[in-house]
Order: sequence, then structure tokens, then C-alpha cells
Amino acid sequence: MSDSPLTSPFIPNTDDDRAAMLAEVGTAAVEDLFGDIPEQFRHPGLALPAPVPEMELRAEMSALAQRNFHAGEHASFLGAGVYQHFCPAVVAPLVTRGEFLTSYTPYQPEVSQGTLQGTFEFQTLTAQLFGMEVSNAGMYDGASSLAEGALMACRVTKRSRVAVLDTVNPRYVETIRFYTQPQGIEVYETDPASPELHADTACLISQYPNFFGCFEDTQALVDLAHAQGALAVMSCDPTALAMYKPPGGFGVDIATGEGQALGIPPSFGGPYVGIFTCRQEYVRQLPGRIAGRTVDTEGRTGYVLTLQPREQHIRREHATSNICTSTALIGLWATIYLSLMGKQGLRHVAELCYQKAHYAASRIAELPGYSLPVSGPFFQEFVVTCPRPAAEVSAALEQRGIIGGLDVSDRYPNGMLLCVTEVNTRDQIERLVDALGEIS
Amino acid sequence: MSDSPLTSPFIPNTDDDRAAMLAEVGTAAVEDLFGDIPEQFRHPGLALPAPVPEMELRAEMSALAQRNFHAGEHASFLGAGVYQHFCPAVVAPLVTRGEFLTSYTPYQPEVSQGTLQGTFEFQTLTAQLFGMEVSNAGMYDGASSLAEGALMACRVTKRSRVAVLDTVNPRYVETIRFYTQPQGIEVYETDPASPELHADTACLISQYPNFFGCFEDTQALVDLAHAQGALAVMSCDPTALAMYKPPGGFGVDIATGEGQALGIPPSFGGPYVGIFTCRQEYVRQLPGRIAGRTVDTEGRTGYVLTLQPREQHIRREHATSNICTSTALIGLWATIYLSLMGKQGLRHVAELCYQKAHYAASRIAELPGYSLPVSGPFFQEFVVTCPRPAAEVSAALEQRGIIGGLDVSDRYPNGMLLCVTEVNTRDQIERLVDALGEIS
Amino acid sequence: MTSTPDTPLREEAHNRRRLLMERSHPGRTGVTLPASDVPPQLIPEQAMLRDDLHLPEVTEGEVVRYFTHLSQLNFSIDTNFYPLGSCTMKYNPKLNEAVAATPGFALAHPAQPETQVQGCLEAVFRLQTYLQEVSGLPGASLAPLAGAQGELAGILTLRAALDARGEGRRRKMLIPDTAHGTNPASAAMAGFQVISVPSTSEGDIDLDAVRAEADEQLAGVMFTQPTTLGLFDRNAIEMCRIVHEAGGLVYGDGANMNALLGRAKLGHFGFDVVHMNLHKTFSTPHGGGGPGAGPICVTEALAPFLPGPIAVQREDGSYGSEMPTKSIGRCGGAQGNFGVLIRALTYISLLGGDGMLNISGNAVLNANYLLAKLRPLFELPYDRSVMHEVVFAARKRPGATALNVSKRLLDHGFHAPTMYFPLVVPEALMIEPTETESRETLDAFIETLERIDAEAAADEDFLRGAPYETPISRLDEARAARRPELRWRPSED
Amino acid sequence: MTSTPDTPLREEAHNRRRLLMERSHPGRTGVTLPASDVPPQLIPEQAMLRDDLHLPEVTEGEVVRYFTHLSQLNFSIDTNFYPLGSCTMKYNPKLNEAVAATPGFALAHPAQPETQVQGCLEAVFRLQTYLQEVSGLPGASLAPLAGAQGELAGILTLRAALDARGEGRRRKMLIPDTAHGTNPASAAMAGFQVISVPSTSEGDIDLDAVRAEADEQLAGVMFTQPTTLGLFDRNAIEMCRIVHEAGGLVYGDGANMNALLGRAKLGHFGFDVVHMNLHKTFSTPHGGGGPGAGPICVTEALAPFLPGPIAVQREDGSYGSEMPTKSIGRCGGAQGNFGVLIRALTYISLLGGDGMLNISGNAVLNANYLLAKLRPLFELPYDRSVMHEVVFAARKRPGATALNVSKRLLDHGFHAPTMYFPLVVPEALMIEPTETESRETLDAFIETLERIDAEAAADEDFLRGAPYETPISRLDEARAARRPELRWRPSED
Ligand SMILES: Cc1ncc(COP(=O)(O)O)c(C=O)c1O
Ligand SMILES: Cc1ncc(COP(=O)(O)O)c(C=O)c1O
Repeated sequence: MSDSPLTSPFIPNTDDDRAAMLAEVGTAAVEDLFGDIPEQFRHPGLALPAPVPEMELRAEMSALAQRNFHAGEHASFLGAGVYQHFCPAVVAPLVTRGEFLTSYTPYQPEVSQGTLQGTFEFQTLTAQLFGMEVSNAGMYDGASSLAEGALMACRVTKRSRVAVLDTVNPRYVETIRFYTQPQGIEVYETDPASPELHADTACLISQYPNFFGCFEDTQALVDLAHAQGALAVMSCDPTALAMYKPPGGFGVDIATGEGQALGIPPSFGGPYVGIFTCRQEYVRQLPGRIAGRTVDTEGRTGYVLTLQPREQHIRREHATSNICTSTALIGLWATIYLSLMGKQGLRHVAELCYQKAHYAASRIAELPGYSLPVSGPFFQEFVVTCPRPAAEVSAALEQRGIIGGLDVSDRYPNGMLLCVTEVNTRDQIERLVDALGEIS
Repeated sequence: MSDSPLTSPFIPNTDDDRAAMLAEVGTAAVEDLFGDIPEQFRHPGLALPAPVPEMELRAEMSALAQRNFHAGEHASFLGAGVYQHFCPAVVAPLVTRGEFLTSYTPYQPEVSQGTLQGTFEFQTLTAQLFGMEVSNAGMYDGASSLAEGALMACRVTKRSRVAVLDTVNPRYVETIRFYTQPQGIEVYETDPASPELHADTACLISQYPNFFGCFEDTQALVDLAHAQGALAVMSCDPTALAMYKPPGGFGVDIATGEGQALGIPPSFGGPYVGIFTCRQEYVRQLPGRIAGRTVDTEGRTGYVLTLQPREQHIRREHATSNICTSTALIGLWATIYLSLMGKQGLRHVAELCYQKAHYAASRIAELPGYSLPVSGPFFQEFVVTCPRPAAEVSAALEQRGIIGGLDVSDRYPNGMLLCVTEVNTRDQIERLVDALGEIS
Repeated sequence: MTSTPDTPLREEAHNRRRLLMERSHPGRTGVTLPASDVPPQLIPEQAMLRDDLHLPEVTEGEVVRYFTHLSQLNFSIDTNFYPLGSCTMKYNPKLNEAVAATPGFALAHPAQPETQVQGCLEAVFRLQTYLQEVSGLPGASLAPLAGAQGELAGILTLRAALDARGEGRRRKMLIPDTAHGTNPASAAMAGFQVISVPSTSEGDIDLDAVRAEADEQLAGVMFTQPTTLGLFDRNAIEMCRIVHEAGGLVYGDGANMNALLGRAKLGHFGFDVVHMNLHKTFSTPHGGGGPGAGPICVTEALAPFLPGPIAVQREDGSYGSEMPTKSIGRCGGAQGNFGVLIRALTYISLLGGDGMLNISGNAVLNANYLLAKLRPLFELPYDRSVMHEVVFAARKRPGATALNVSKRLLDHGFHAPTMYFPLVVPEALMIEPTETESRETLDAFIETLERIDAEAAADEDFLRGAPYETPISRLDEARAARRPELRWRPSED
Repeated sequence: MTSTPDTPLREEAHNRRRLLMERSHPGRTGVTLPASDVPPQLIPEQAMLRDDLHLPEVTEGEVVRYFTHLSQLNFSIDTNFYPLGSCTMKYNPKLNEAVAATPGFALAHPAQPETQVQGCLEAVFRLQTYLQEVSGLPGASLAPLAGAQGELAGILTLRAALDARGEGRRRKMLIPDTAHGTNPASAAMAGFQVISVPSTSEGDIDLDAVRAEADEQLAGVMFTQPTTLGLFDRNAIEMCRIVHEAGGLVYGDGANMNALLGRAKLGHFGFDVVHMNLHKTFSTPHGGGGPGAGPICVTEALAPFLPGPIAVQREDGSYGSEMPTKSIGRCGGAQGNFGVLIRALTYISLLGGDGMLNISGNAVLNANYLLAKLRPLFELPYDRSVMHEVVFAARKRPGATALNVSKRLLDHGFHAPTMYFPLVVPEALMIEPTETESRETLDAFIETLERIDAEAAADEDFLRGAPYETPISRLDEARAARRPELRWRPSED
């Protein structure tokens, strides 16, 4: 049997091809084409493992995946910004069709109508879900989308301070800082009960429901911001919006969200898609890509990237944003999810989350040693005060085959942020309650 | 929250639609359309379970699948006609593209060139792999393909007895009987060492390698058949043909095979695809569908079903065969598998099977209490005589996380037919040997 | 569009359709494979080995581009409406695919001991039960690999029952002239003498003709209910009585079960054996011509003769697999197209009993809607309310033959109806919309047929040239059959 | 083809492109969902709830047909050659997809405790190590979510290092005029003052211009090696020296890493920070515009400032996730596009070190082959041997502008090259073939460009009308921008 490994399945050219091509090029060897690299730097050696054939690699990767204790095999009550939702089996085979999966950014609209029309649908459906006038084609994720919202608010208001409620996801706050501070924008946290706004505050940023699962008095926050000439910027959970009054209903100016909730697998952190919506009047300040409708030379409807396609190439350091490759495919995933769920389905899912979370919360609140430190209306997440440190509770739950909630003891002593969605069966909830009861 | 279940996701029409349509039809209610059914038979009630929503059904089906002790989780040495082979990850996403998966039999060639050209490729590649002149578009499975081969041999020779070597897969023999006996054809088994042929024997049927993994003296069998005016019909393992002289090389007249070996998942028995190849001269006797090349009105090359498309509609009781819906999609799977593996890859796979099986056999032969009762060259399967009944050995292997071979004790006392292919790692082989050693 | 020199484009199209062997390049490969990890073994004798393996040598990327392109040349349910009578081309839920691909199912081996495959056996057992319920017949075998094999297996079951009664002389099988071609073909393969029975002018079976054959030679009848005319045969119940009285048995072709789901059970009418096409009624994808599955259900009396194996539930609740006591044997190498069965099980489980009623109700309403709306365009040979499909005769306009109308439909993105079948209707157009198509789609289809009618009225010849917009135009089928080219050959390179 | 009245077909095409909201029908649904299994809970206050959720109501089958149809309107790597310079549109192995979809990876939650996600952390750690090896730089963060975010994160890392040294005054960032537009955009977002630096007539960076800015205000330079001209910049090493000597740091845009894999390491040349585009060099699919991933590698000195979190291996062999001691923070809500990382890890593991060398060798040979063969058709502004791509100027024939040639290529099934970039080349056509295309494909592309050249020679206007064969012709982009219609609106119904 042949000893030499087969040549790469991804490189079509053979030795014969290469010889013929080198002859056309007028060079003796492929190595010669690298002659511009100074010799002392050339071929430095690459200490990478030997190639692993597909059959073995698949087994190796499966074994690696198996080392995770994951929601495919265990009940999970972890949310904190990344949510498990049921996604119909039909989504993946459509999204992974090669024509969607392996196409480039639609710079050539004549041969990219699939991606462009899909993006237009994303813009339509997210704008409608958020009750906002316009949406862009999506950002990297919910956090960076909110950060770009802060930047946009500064551009619109020409102000340079950003107020963030201290009930916003702390990672989102870090991301806002990451994006804004280098530009000399000051970010400060403030209490939702009495938000502090200054004359140079560009926007008041809140989260809906907030990081701890509750709803603030959103209308009051929006009105306050507007009274100060600041914009109201809000990060929203898309699932909640199927049930609750959307940001547009409060007069929010810029509303963003983590599209992951729209059926996207958690995938240990990404890829997700950031939703970015705003008032019509800010359309020319929108960061990222946008698809628009137009006509072709024969009057047929078609779609193009518009407003700032490839804007960095033209505007370079004056570009609205540096975002180039974004997450179109995940936007498509969310679009297909939304079209399947539709009006009734998404509402139904939201109501299931509500029902199950409230049931779980009420059961846990009855357990000795447990309480719910936060009062006020919540959707699918709630903080529980545990009789022991949250990390210990989490470890004890793991032993019982349950993925516990996020440790929020920095904010609530022995606090754990639990999330219950439609994927959690009553049986899982009872198992959680029983386990917590045992852990007391 | 709404109590009533959502309407079916597969039925677009709503109550409004139905009302409008009933008005056009001139009927008051859908029920009225069933008026031809005598009342006492109408709406008999249907005792089926209540609908299970997708999310729950997926969980339920996963749990059911999990109840199997399967080769995805355990080393398996079971073959006996259905083989585990590595299949590249690229095959499934291509085969399951909706345009292949959900198209009909290509009766309208203008809008079915994908299926038709794919079938033409299947015919080309299987003919080439088998070293035979022509191939059809595929049969239900390897067994029925061989049975149709026997029927065709009877048609060609106008004889009515069929000789089958007693080393042919017993299930195949049963299938041959199923197909041939109702037509008054007599099937008899005969010893490969001295095959009995009669003046009215239409064909001599053998298997390559035979059911017990060995090669017969194929040339002698073919010559004997021909000397008696009978056809040589042979069922071949496609993987073996990448390494061993193909049926065409022996002058076999009709060669069939189980296409499952070409990367098709075992799926507890199907769907598979039967390969059917023969001499050019019998082309008009071929059962099943056949794609042929032709031209369109503008001279462009295209493909159509030919020779007997929809022959049952025209020839009815005189049709060559009753086969209508076959297994085109599995044929496509095999075609894509063959094109990826190619000349070098398939040979490499065959050699890996050979190497590993021979290594395993030699190691097992060394174990006290074990022996190899069959001598002679073999490919990837071999019979082992165990110190205890094969069923007991199999159960003991199961406890050790191993799927053992087939019990062939009806033929070889305490015999187990083991199969080793490229998917069995050396580590698995060592574990099998150790386990067998313990079981002694 | 503007004029454009189309030669290069033609060539491009041709290049895309080059065959694998024409794309092959020595030394290319589409896979990475491991080296052997065992000590080298003695190599087989040279004489046994081959040295002429002519398979393609192409990369993974080339394979992907080629087959993706081929796929785009197809119509399919995922892209087009298929009003293909007798084929029940309904939408195939993607959940079916996901379930069938579950490793626990896809990797289960058919020869594993029962204890190792309880999940598969339970699945088969459940589906068996559901199909018995749907058909109203208490025995079932899910072994047959397609509808036609179900017919063969079913009719052999029937034959074995007759033979067991000592009535081996009964070899006459009545088959209506409207029957699908596989019925006579299967009957002939089963060793029966086929006798064609006419239908009445209203499309029901001619009972006098049945009575005339009801003698000691009569084995039975193969009957499709609803018939291939899309009609519920009002004489079928009486026919069953006559055949039974004469000592024969009744085979039911259940390919049209979509019309009857939950509305009636064939077993109640007197059918002794019924096959069903899971790839029609139960939404398993047709795959460009299979795989399918053709389970059969039978009366108590016939159950011992069924082909096997059959899933059983043991007293301890575990599942097993058994051959019926007097089984006619096996129709294939394993035990049925499990991958198809599991899809059908998924579908039935998802929709439940109410879902079945919704299917038949909407399928029949859709067919009657088409009947009502298309009536002005075609002749209607049997003017009755229909079940799941409607058969017209395209005889109102010269040039607008069944073939030409069908080909022109392709230009509009609609698959052709079934044509020239059933044979009793000249220029037959057999249209089955199924329940999964919307009123908008049906309306678009109706409008298109109206336009085609107008085109034919305006220019008698126009339709003869159709289709005009498909990847290829009408193909020379005669040439294909006269000089069969059935594979690529090296000489052509 | 024969004349055909195309109105109905047009309409059909239009129907297929109807938007979801136009397909919506009250009462339809695309899913089945379970009822609640818990005791009913108190319902929220009415004032909090919404009553205006306008989402589509369509069935699963309608969704499948719609999106399948949309997909067919796209070019993609799975269907077409994409000679798109700077984008490295190589074939994306399907194994990547299968691995990323493994439930153990796809269902892992980013906020799980480390002990529960050892598989993910090990995967990230491995990839981190591999990318460090490829870049020749010892620190790495895989957090950035795309190339441009990698730029921002990298340049902020650089800034933090300067600030930590007390050199907060250094705010001048040199950027060659050939740089990708994201470089200046990122530098501006990072608070730097962008200073454009010209290239020499041979396409290398103008060292005198660099020297002129090498003062106490100099923060550094953002440099792409090989450059966007497809050239290995022969002055870059000296440039690094000058910048370092002046106290600045060097940022390397590693988007063109495909040319250098195993041939040279950017870290060896003096780059302090480098980002890589996994969706280019490491074969993760581009998805119609993402997702991607833009990991950054840095020198030892810069490592403490990296964005986090970063995977670490602990002494006991377990894996963890940590923020670097002086981290600039987080660039997103979680910890990087793990689903993209795992694909890149799969790709590198599959091909190994030798595979990397094969990639760069074949990619560069393919580019030079196109250079050699296309030279007669276009101007070649920098006549040197190229790396992974070649930039021509389409200035030989009136009418055959970069735009028109590109549009006509679409008719032949080839995606357009990158046009009008880099800005320093007028009528630029930037062509990157990648290693995954075959000589036959390149030859077909060359031949097509020759034909297009002939078409332009024959008729100056012909190319202006192209494309002619695509689903839609040239679109009115000005109108789109002037009157932005960015979503479907109910009023239009
Ligand atoms: C009425 C009828 N009977 C039998 C069959 C045969 O079924 P199959 O194609 O699955 O063999 C068909 C389908 O083609 C049919 O329509
Ligand atoms: C040279 C260069 N730098 C940076 C980028 C930006 O990368 P991304 O699109 O991933 O943000 C690109 C790709 O568009 C590029 O080609």
C-alpha cells in the first residue's frame, strides 16, 4: 500500500499542473516565487502537529466536545445574556446551503440577491419586532451593537459622556468602554432609581429586561433622557419583545439587542448577531451594513448595499464605523427563525418562558434558605439568594447533572441568576427545585 | 396564553381560505366532499397519539435512538453484508440539498437534469468499479438486485432453474427465492467445491468475497457456468473491488452488489442501493430505471430515462420488472462518495480493511480456544471458532462495550463472523482481542 | 433582454456539465485518509488484484461545485409546485431528516442482537401499530422497500394464504383498467394471470365484469381506492363482497391513502391486504426516485403469511423481531428501509390523529378547488366530486395536448401533471395538489393554465416548442432508446 | 432561444421574490410548539404587554421554498470562482461545519464554569498556540469578532502599551496609501491621528516618508504584509526598524497571511501586533458577510494588554480562561466567535504544517500564473513577481473599465475581482485566485477575459450593458442611497 499521504483534498493542482504553470510564469520552482522574502526569514519552520486525516480528526473533535458538560445532555438554567431557545430543525439546512454559507459580502448585487433580500428581510423583521423605524443588517453581537449605539448617540448629539444604568449586563458595559473610551468619551454607571444625567450626556443606556431579569420604569428613563437632550438607548431581549411593549413604544431612540436569542446556538460565545435599530432620522448615522431596495435597468425590484457600502474604502479614517465583515449568516438564521415562529409562535414562546420562569421562581422562593432578593416584574430570569455561595451551589448542581445559573454574588450576596425558558420542561424545573432543596 | 394548539405548519390554508374555496366548489363543508364514502364507514375514528410538538418529539426520538447500543459509541466488528465505512462530512450536505432530496423521479427531463446526470454518473462509476459494460440506475438493495439478476438470467437463457452457491449470504438466497419461486423458477443451493449445474440451469450465482469473507475460485465458476450455457451471476462487495480483480475481469455476465458499502449509513437495514451491472448485449433486459444520454432540440447534450421509462404503464403485466420508485438518492450518495474517494482513496480504504482484518485475524488465531475454521484468501471478514457459543461471546463483548460479529454457528460450530474495516482503530482491535481472550 | 453573443455562455454551461471522468486529473483527491496503524500484513497474490480502477480524481471543492450545480438543474418540492397525480408530492418536513440522521438510528446495524437495538425495534413497532390503525387491518409488515415491492409482497401473501387453503388453482387476478402499471406487473411477477376489468362510464368498477370472473379460478382483485381517477369507487364495497363470496381475496393499493386518512379505513371495506407508500402519504422525501417504503397491512387471517421480519413486543415490554409462522420470506437483505420508516413515524407523531384528518380534508378540498376552477379549460371525463386528485382530458384545443400544456407549465416554474395516465382517459392530465400547497399557489397555477390556453388559442404551434426557459429544451428520447449511451466511456474523452 | 412572450414569466419571477410580509396570511404558522406544562402563573400587567407584533405568518414549506429560491440567486464559492482580491475566497471544507455543529460545542454556554467547558477551552488554547506559531508572536487573543475588530483591539493593545510606558503623547499612526480602508477607520476609532504614507513606484513603502514622521509623536504604523498590491514589501523590515527606533510600535494587518503560511513569520520582521482573518486564511465560510474572527497575536511585551479572555493551561493540565493583567478589556459580550475558531482549528489540524506550506505555495503560484497570462490584456502597474494576488489596471480599452469587465464576468459565472482598490491603482482589478482553484478554472477565467476583451474591441458599448444573464441587471445604487427604502412597510402592501 502507498506510504505517502494523499495530496490535499483542497488543492486541485498536481505536480504536472505546477510544472506547466511554472513554465508559463518563467520560474523554475515554487520556492523562487518567495524570493522577495529575505533569506534569513524564509522558511522558518512551522511547529504544527502532523495532519490528522478527516476520519481521525472527527473522532478527536467529538471527544473534545464530549469533554464539555453541556445543555445537550443536561438541564441548564444559565442565561445571563445568552439564551437557550428551541430552534426548528428546518433552519440549519437552509442557512447552511452553500449559496448562503460560502458567498461573499454582496458587493455585486446582480449575483447576490439572495443575501441582499435576506438582509432586507432581517431589517424588516427586526424593525418590526423592536417596533422601531429602521434597522441595519446586523452587528457583531449584542454588546458591540450597544457600544456602537453609544458611539452613534455621541455623533448625533455631539456630546461625549455616556450614562449606563448599573443594571446593564456588566460585559456590555465593558464593551461600551472598549469602544468609546479611546475616543475620549466618558462612560459612567448610574442608578436606575435616580439616574444622573449631565448637560453633556449623549445618552442614557438601559437594558430591557435588565441584567437581573427585571423591568425598569422604561418610560420614565426615556422621558428623563429626552428632557436632558440625551438619547434613550436600550438593549432589548428579542424574545421578551414578543410579549412586552417594544422600545419603539416608549420612544426609545436607538434600540439594540442580542440576536442570539432568536434560535442561534450558544456555541460558547459566538457567532451571534447584534440587532441595531433606530429612528428613521438617524439613518445616515447608522454603523455597519444596510441593504436598500431599488430597481435595475429594466425596472425590476432589487436590493443593494446602500448608504455606506464599503465606506471605509472611501471615507477611511472618517468612516462611521470600522465594521466590515459582520455576521450576515447569523442574521439570516435569525430571519428564518422569525419567519417560522411568526406572530403567534414567538409570542407563544415568550409566554412559555414567562410561565415556566415564574413557576420556578415561586417554587424556589418556598425553599428554606432561599429567597428572591429583587422584587418587581421579571420575564424569564430572576436572582435567587442561596443559603451557600453561588459557586458552591453551582458545583453541587453539576454533580446532580444540572447546569446552574450565573454567580452574581458581587451584587447580591450568595446570589445566583437563574434563567428558565421554553426548553426547560417541568420535570427539569422540579429536579432543579429538589436539588436546590438538598443543597441548602 | 392561547390554549388551542397552533395550526399545522404543513397546511397553509386557513379557515378563510377554506371558506373561499368551498364557495368556489359549491359545497358547504369539507366533510361533504367525502359523501361518496358510505356513511357507516365514514369517520371511523383514528386511535393515534395526540400530536407531539417538534421540540418534544426531537427529545423523544433522541431518547429512543439512545436506547440503541450502536457503532457511534462502541467499537463494532459486525459486517455480514452491511459495512461500516468512513464517509466524508461533505457527502450529507450535498445529498440532502432540497433539490435532490425532494425532487420526483425525473420524468420531466427538462427540469430534472441534476438527478439524471447524477444517475448517469452512478451508472458510469459503478460500471467502472465493477469492470462491467453497463449498469442501471440502481435497485432497492443488494439482495433484491441479485434476485433481479437471477430473473434476468432466466429471461436471457429462457431457462428456469437457478443454482446458488451455499456460500452466498443466506438472506440473499431467501430474497432470490422470494422473487423467483412465484414465477415457477426453482432455486437450489450447491457446493462451491463441485457446483451442480443442469441443462436447464439459467445461472450460477456466487458472492465475491463470499458470505464468510473468502474468495472462491471465481474463474472456474464462471467457466463452468459458461460451459453449461448458463450465465455467471455474482454479487460483489464494492469496496473489495477497489483492490481485487473485478467481475468483468472474470467474464461474469451479471454482477450485482450492495451499494451500502459506499459510505451509506447502516440505518438498521436501509435505505441502501442495489448495484446492477451486466454485459452490453443484455441492455434491453435490464430491470429498473436507466438514464441515457441524448440531445435536445438545440443539439445540447442532456439525459433522459430511457429503454423502459415508466414501462409498467405501457407494458403492464409484460413489464421486465415491477420496480418503480427505487433508491435514486442513495445512488447519488454512493456516486458522491466514489467521486471523493476516487481511484486512490477507494484503493487505500480497501487496503486498510485488508491490513486491519488480517492483523486482527492473526491475533485472534493466537488466542487459546480460538481458531479460524476457514482457510483461503479473505478480504475484511473471517469466521472465528470461539470456545463458547457465539451468542454468549457476543453478550460478553457487549458488556465490554464491543459489538461482536454475526453468529454463524449454524454453519461453523461456535462460529462468529467478524468484520474489520478502516474505521476500526488498532486500539479497538486490541480491545477486541483482549476481550475475546478474557471470554475464553 | 438585450442581444448578447451567447457562444461563450453556452460553452460555460457545457463546462459546468462536464462529467466526473472528464474533470478527473491524475493525482487529485477528495479526501484525507489515515495510514495503516497495524503491522504490515502479507499482501494478496498479484493475480487476485486489479490494476485498472478507473475512478475520478477530483478535489472536495470540485465535487461540491459540480453537485451543487447539478442540484440547481432540478425542480423539487423545496422549489416548485408538483401537481403530479398519483405521486402525492407533498412538502417533506425537515424534522424527518434530522431524526433519521441521529447517530443512534443511522449507525444501528441490522444484524445486531435484539437487546442492542431496542430503540429501533420500538420505533418499527410503533409505526406498525399506527399503520394498522390507519388501514384498519390488524397485521403489518414494514419490510417492503417501495410501493411496488409492497404490491409484490402483498400479493404473494395473498397467494400463500390461498395455497395454504389448498386453493393453489386460483391464479386469476382481476385488475381494473385504471390501475397503476405496477399492479399488473407485480401480479405477473407473483405468478398470477392478469385479467383487466373495465370501469363504468362514471368511473366506478364494472361489477358485471367482476361477477363474470368470479369463479373457482379467481384468486382476487387488485384495487386502488380512491382510484387513479381520483374518485372514491362506489362499487368497491360490493366488489369486495363478490370476490370474497367467490373465494377470492382483495388486494388494496393504498398509494392514494392521503385522501382517506381518518376519513375511512380500507380494512373496513373488505380489503384483505393493503400497501401504503410512505414516500407519498407519510411525507418521506422522494429523492429523485426513491428511497421509499411500501409497508403492507393485512387481516388477521393473512398475518401468518406476511414477509418478515416483523417487530413484536414481548411480555416483559422489550421489543423483538420475528418471522411470521408461515412467512413468505424476505424481500431484501435486511429488514426494510428503516431510515424511511423513522421519517414516517416522526411525521405521524408530530401531527397525531387530528393532523391526519387535516391532511385528507385539505388535500381533497384543494383537488376539488382545482376541479372547479379548471373545468372551463379542459374536458372532465368523470364529472363528479373528486378525492385527492382530478383527471382532465386536454382535448379542447389543437396543439394544447397534455404533453404540450405540461411542457409549457415547466416554463412557469410548475412541474408537469402526470400525463397520459390513467390510460382510460385520452390526453389525461392527472393533477394532485396535496394539502401542503396554498390557495395562492393553486391560483397561480390556475392562472398559468389560463394563459397557456390563451397562448394555444393565439398560436397553434407555440406550445409544441415548449419549454423555452428550462436549462435544456425537449430531449430526443427516441435517439436515446435507439442508440443507448448509458455511461461515459474512455474513448469519448 | 425561440421568441417567447415573457410577461407571465416575469410575473412568476416577481412572485418568487415577494417578501415575507407579502406572503403572510393570518393564522398560518411554521412551527408546532408545546403547551405550558406548569400551573398557570399570574399574567403581567396589561400596560406592559404589546398588541402589535407584526411578524410573518407562513408555513414551513413556504419558508423552505422562499429561502431555497433566494439562495439560488447568489453566487458563492460552492458554485463559482471568486477571484476577489484581498478576500481570500478559498474553498471551505465541509468538515468544519460538521465539527462546529457537534452538540458538545454548539450547546456549550459561554458563562459556564471552567470545569464544565474543558473541551471548548482546550480547543481555544490549541488554536491560540497554532496562531502564535504561524505569526511568530508569543501572545494571542482570540476574542476579536472580525478582522476590523482585531485591528481595533490590536491597535488599542498597542496604545495601552505606549500609555503604560508613559508615552500617551504618541498619537500619530502612519498608514500606507495602499492600506485596506478598515485600517484608517480602526486607527481613528482607537483615537489616533491617521497619517497616510505613500508607496514608491515599485510598490514598496516610501521609507523617507516614514522617516519624516519618525518623531516623539509617532505611535506607530499599520502595515499590511504582503501589501494589498499583492507584493511582498521589501522595505517593510527597514520600516519596522525605523519605527521601533523612533519609539513606535508596528501593527501588522495579517489579512494576507495566505501568502506567507510557513514561508515567513510576521513576528520575525518586527511586527508587534498582527491580526489574522480566520474567514480568509483559515477557510471559515464567509456567510455572505460574516461571521468571521480576527484573532490578534502580539509580542511578549504587549501580551499583558491584550483583550480577553484568553485561554490558559493550568499546571494540573486543565484549561482556564483569564483576563490578561493589564487587559484593555472585552470587545464583545462573550469571548469570541468560538464557532468560527473551532472551524479554523479543524482546518489547521486537518492539514498540519505541511498543509500550510502547500497552501501558500499554490496560492502564490496561481496568482503568478494569472499575472503571466493576463499581462497582455491589462496594464500592470507594478511589474514584479507577486504573492497571493495581482493588481491590474483596466486601462487598455475604452469601455472595458474595471467595472464593465467585472460585470461581464458575472455573465460567465465568474465573480468580479475586487475593483477600484487599492486606491493608488486607477481602474484597479485586484485578483486573488487562492490555492483551491484549479488550472482549468484559471484557464477558463483567462479565456473569458480574452473574450471580453474581444467584445470590448468589437463594440465599445457592449460591456456597459453587462451583466445580461444574471437574475437582475445593473441596479440603481444612486436611487437606493437618495431615497433609502430599508425595510418593507405595511403601507406598501
Ligand atoms: C397508485 C400507485 N400504485 C403503486 C405505485 C408504486 O409505488 P412505488 O413507486 O413506491 O413502487 C404508485 C407510485 O408510483 C402509485 O401511484
Ligand atoms: C487587508 C484587509 N484588512 C482588514 C480587513 C477587514 O477584515 P474584516 O472584514 O474581517 O473586518 C480586510 C477584509 O475585508 C482586508 O482585506
